[in-house]
Amino acid sequence: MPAAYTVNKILQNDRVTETVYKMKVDLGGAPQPAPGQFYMVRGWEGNDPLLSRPISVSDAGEGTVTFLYEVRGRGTRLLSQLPAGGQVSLLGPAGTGFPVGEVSGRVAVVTGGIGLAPMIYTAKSLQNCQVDFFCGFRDQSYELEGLQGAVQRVAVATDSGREGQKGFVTDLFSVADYDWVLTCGPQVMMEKLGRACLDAGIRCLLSLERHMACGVGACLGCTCKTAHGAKCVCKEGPVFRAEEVIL
Amino acid sequence: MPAAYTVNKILQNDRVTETVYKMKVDLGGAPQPAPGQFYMVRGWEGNDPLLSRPISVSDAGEGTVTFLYEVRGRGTRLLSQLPAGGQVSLLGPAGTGFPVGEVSGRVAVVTGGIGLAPMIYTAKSLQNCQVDFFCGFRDQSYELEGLQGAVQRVAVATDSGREGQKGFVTDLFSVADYDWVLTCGPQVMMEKLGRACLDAGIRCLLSLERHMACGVGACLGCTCKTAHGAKCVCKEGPVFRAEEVIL
Amino acid sequence: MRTDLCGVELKNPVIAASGTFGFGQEFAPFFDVGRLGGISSKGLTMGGKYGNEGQRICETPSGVINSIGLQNPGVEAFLRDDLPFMRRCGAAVIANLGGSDLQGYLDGAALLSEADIDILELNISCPNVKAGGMAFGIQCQSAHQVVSAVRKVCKKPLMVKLSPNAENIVEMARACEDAGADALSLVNTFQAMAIDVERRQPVFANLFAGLSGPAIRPIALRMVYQVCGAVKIPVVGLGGIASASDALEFLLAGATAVQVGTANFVKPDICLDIIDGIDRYLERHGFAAVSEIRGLARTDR
Amino acid sequence: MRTDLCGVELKNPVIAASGTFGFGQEFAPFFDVGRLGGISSKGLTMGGKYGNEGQRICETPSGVINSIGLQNPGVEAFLRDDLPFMRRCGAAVIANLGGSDLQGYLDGAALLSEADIDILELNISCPNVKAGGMAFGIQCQSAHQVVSAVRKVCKKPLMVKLSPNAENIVEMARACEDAGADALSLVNTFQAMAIDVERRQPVFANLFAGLSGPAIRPIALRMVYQVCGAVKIPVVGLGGIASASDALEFLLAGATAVQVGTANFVKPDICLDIIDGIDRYLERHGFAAVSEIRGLARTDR
Ligand SMILES: Cc1cc2nc3c(=O)[nH]c(=O)nc-3n(C[C@H](O)[C@H](O)[C@H](O)COP(=O)(O)OP(=O)(O)OC[C@H]3O[C@@H](n4cnc5c(N)ncnc54)[C@H](O)[C@@H]3O)c2cc1C
Ligand SMILES: Cc1cc2nc3c(=O)[nH]c(=O)nc-3n(C[C@H](O)[C@H](O)[C@H](O)COP(=O)(O)OP(=O)(O)OC[C@H]3O[C@@H](n4cnc5c(N)ncnc54)[C@H](O)[C@@H]3O)c2cc1C
Ligand SMILES: Cc1cc2nc3c(=O)[nH]c(=O)nc-3n(C[C@H](O)[C@H](O)[C@H](O)COP(=O)(O)O)c2cc1C
Ligand SMILES: Cc1cc2nc3c(=O)[nH]c(=O)nc-3n(C[C@H](O)[C@H](O)[C@H](O)COP(=O)(O)O)c2cc1C
Ligand code: FES
Ligand code: FES
Repeated sequence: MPAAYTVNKILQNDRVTETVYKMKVDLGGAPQPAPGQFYMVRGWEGNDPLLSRPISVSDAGEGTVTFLYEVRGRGTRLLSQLPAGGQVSLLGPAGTGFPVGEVSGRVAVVTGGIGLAPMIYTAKSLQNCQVDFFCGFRDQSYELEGLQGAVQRVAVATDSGREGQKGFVTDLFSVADYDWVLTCGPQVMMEKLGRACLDAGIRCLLSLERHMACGVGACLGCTCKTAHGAKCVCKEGPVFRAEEVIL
Repeated sequence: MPAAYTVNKILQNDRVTETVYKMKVDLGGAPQPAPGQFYMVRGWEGNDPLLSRPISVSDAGEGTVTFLYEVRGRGTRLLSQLPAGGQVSLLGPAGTGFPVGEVSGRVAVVTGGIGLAPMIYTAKSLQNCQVDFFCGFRDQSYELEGLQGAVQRVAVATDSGREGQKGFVTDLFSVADYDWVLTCGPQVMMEKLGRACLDAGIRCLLSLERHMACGVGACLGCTCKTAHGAKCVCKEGPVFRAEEVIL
Repeated sequence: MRTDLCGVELKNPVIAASGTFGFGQEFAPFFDVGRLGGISSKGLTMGGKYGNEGQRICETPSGVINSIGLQNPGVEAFLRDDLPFMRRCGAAVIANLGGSDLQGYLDGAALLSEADIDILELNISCPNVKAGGMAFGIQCQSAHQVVSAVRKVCKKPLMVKLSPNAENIVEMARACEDAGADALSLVNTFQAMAIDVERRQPVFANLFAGLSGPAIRPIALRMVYQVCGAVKIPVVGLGGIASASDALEFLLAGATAVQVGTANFVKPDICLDIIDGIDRYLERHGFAAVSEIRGLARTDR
Repeated sequence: MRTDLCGVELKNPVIAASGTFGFGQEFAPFFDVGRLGGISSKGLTMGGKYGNEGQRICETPSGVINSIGLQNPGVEAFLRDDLPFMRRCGAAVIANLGGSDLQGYLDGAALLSEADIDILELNISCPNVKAGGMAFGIQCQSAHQVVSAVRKVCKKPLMVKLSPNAENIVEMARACEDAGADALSLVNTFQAMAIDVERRQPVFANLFAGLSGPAIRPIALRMVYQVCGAVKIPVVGLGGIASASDALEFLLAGATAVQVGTANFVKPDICLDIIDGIDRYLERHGFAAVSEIRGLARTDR
């Protein structure tokens, strides 16, 4: 489905935790996104902030898309201040997303922090798989309710130990128990996991983050190194196979 | 009263006409403004727009100030979008304002367009005067209700002739009938009026507009030529005597 | 809105700037890119380039710093894979040629000038490639040298893209005109930097990188004004244009056409807004052609 | 936070920049200006100046173009009317001296250096005064000449303020160091322009004027980084600083102190936010003094 640039109505924009918000947007007639895709989101006028912000699809329904996002800086703070009924510009859906049709068997979905966002929609979209969902948070989990029924097991790790197991999300499981590992989170976590999968011969898909300007493959600002040369994370990603990207 | 920089709560921000809005702000403990003073107003984060916008006091009450403003560009549009309950930064009260104590006798207050704003508060503040209020608009008058009781007569001129007399506000009266003329409006209108008063020996006070950066007399960006050299409109004005400014 | 640019007829004076519009196709989902006056290709080099390591984009107040480093598939791959769409779409085709040594420029220009392109835009001003690129764009003498040499092998209209980092932009423009340029475009990006204060190191692996976007517009406009007063060949103005009013400033300063770069990232079809806005302006003020407003704000008319 | 700037002790490394802070008193209603590291006065000239005609301020994306034209009451009036408050308030007193000819600079420097000021900031870079000011700041030779001459009559620490419009900022810095400057401050405003498209004429009567504010920060930072690597005397960095993080970029690039200009218009007590923010940063990262972070982001350390 080709990307579009549209101005859309915000249906809801609620606080989920201290720093995380959830925004549901009416897509109107705009194309429906696939799991792992994202949008370049803009909710302000003028030149400062200048660039739109890449935000993943954390859920999608009948003509709606939901974003789960963490307030990190100016852009996400401005997004968090938008009222329901207000407007937001979306460029997308962008990127290739997860090849969900290809994934089967025992699947570990592994997330760190707000890397959770794209994986909720992705986990829910997997068919004919036994999905275990492992998620790491700083202090507390959020937005896991929607996974009930869609996945077999949800396990939580937190840095503080306040909830679930204290420590790294990667300590919750062994990659050897799975046919596929799908992950999104901090670069270091993904590198560690990617290498473990490569070593163990487990198929692994990672969703990468890069600073982006255009979101359409034109500026070459978001490239990552791959076995086949530089690739645009915005267009040829954000999802890559572990064996393809040079970690 | 010394100026202050404060973040204030917006009590109301309503549309008055197609392009004109009225914002009432809680001053908290901030100093009370005098007629003809203004504030540097800011209602957005970030660097674009960079500068605050000078807006006159169109009314002031118990710890509140009211702005009547026309949406001209980005800054005033952003102001118009602020919700009641939201916040606005104010630097002021700035400028010297009208020397209302000095004015007496028969007074013509003459406004053009949004130059109306400071003159409402000013007219209401005049003591021991017979005030005739002459105001020009493009198409229709607004916010004149508050003048009832405070002035003797209100006469309207419009460009379109839809309301009041068609034509220039300066055609509504003869300066010779007055002891004082107080005016705010387009530069050409004020020049014409100022000259007529000088010629006729009528005392005349004009409220000038300049592009402003600091609002406190520091940048020297807002100067006007006077008989005593360059003066800052933001600090030594915006109100000047016709004989003082070089029109 | 038709605009003659050194013998090439553009539908209108709005060109998508090099490096911000890919090869046109990337924006085809958003609008009919054939409606543009022209498209300037991503900067090309003979053998192609991987580009720079590390973070490549950093946002600044009303601007963007980029350190792409001329990533491109090479002139030959361009001719094979990308030119066909650009040619077909209906906008004038401008091939932007970068490089780091004289021979690279000459080989690239020779090859491109055999192809079905409308204008060759010679980028002597990329601040993101070490030992070259911008080096040619700083001092007049080296610019004159490379432009003269390319002129000899180039059979297409030759537009030279100037760097705002030139020591003297007016002398630079004159040197390029003298060396045989048919047109000039300016400005490329300003050499700039950002520091990550938490990690206490420069954001870019290359240390310096190029600033573009609305932030630079007032400086770019000044340079375009100066250059338009100093040369006889047409000037294409760019730097921070994000609205019709911005574009009109450059045309009124004397530019024959404009390019739009960073603003394409803000709204993918912003060029259409700009084209329509210029059109409405001309109509509202009773001008029959873009050429009628060229230079109208100049005080030396 | 104490900072030594060519022998003068500042309370902290944050100085209010010339022309944006009046003579300090204008900001006294908003905060105790004595908390600043220093205050640089409005640019002074011997006889005083009316300044430029017409519109003087024009907002641009994240920036401001100004065409004040050095309006000032003259050195003598400054000494009589304004210096007493500046001296009393507690911040270091920097007298900024502008001018349009060599004699003016010499007379002004002689007079100021007899007065109770801490540093003389020699502005050879104002783009808003015809035939002078910036002319000295473009080419190294004329800069060397004026700085050498002023050096001879100036008994106070001499800080030379550089123009970003210099043909070569590094050579310019070296020339001024060589001519006897005790410190350098950079940048002044970038030569820029704006056109009123409705009236089809330049916004400023003077045609060109000076761009400042956050828009220019990435370019200013690059220049400060370059200059810090090229001279031994201390460098005061400025250009678009509007937050502690912005200021830290300049300190990490090698600046000894910073100045804050246009941002004072955005929030009158913004310098306090910046001072406090630097303080918290030092504490959070375990540094005992500002001097410990100086240049930490340099790759040539
Ligand atoms: C493909 C993709 C999908 C993403 N999905 C989500 C999501 O679903 N939920 C969510 O909370 N966040 C997501 N992010 C991260 C999100 O884009 C950044 O947190 C956000 O751009 C920060 O902007 P800011 O203005 O709040 O922060 P600032 O720090 O003010 O941003 C400054 C600049 O840096 C860029 N930037 C900052 N952090 C990042 C980052 N980690 N990755 C890329 N650019 C960055 C911004 O876009 C901006 O240009 C995603 C990033 C990518 C690349
Ligand atoms: C002392 C004073 C009192 C004022 N009081 C009022 C008032 O009560 N109500 C009201 O509606 N307007 C008032 N104005 C005019 C108001 O400040 C401008 O309309 C407003 O700044 C326009 O900003 P903008 O962003 O909407 O327009 P833009 O055109 O986007 O503004 C761009 C820049 O130009 C400046 N600017 C634009 N027009 C003017 C102008 N006429 N005067 C000064 N600067 C200008 C802006 O401040 C800004 O820096 C007053 C102006 C002054 C100087
Ligand atoms: C991401 C990016 C990549 C660029 N790549 C090139 C390039 O390859 N060749 C070139 O001549 N200019 C390149 N430029 C410069 C632009 O074409 C343009 O000159 C500059 O960005 C100023 O215009 P703007 O402010 O409208 O973007 C690039 C700019 C950006 C932002
Ligand atoms: C309104 C205004 C007036 C200025 N006047 C002077 C001056 O008189 N002397 C001087 O050296 N610099 C002057 N400057 C330049 C500033 O001191 C500073 O170098 C420049 O604005 C860049 O810093 P900023 O981006 O923090 O403002 C002026 C700047 C502005 C905006
Ligand atoms: S963000 Fe521009 S190519 Fe990916
Ligand atoms: S606005 Fe700065 S002196 Fe008046």
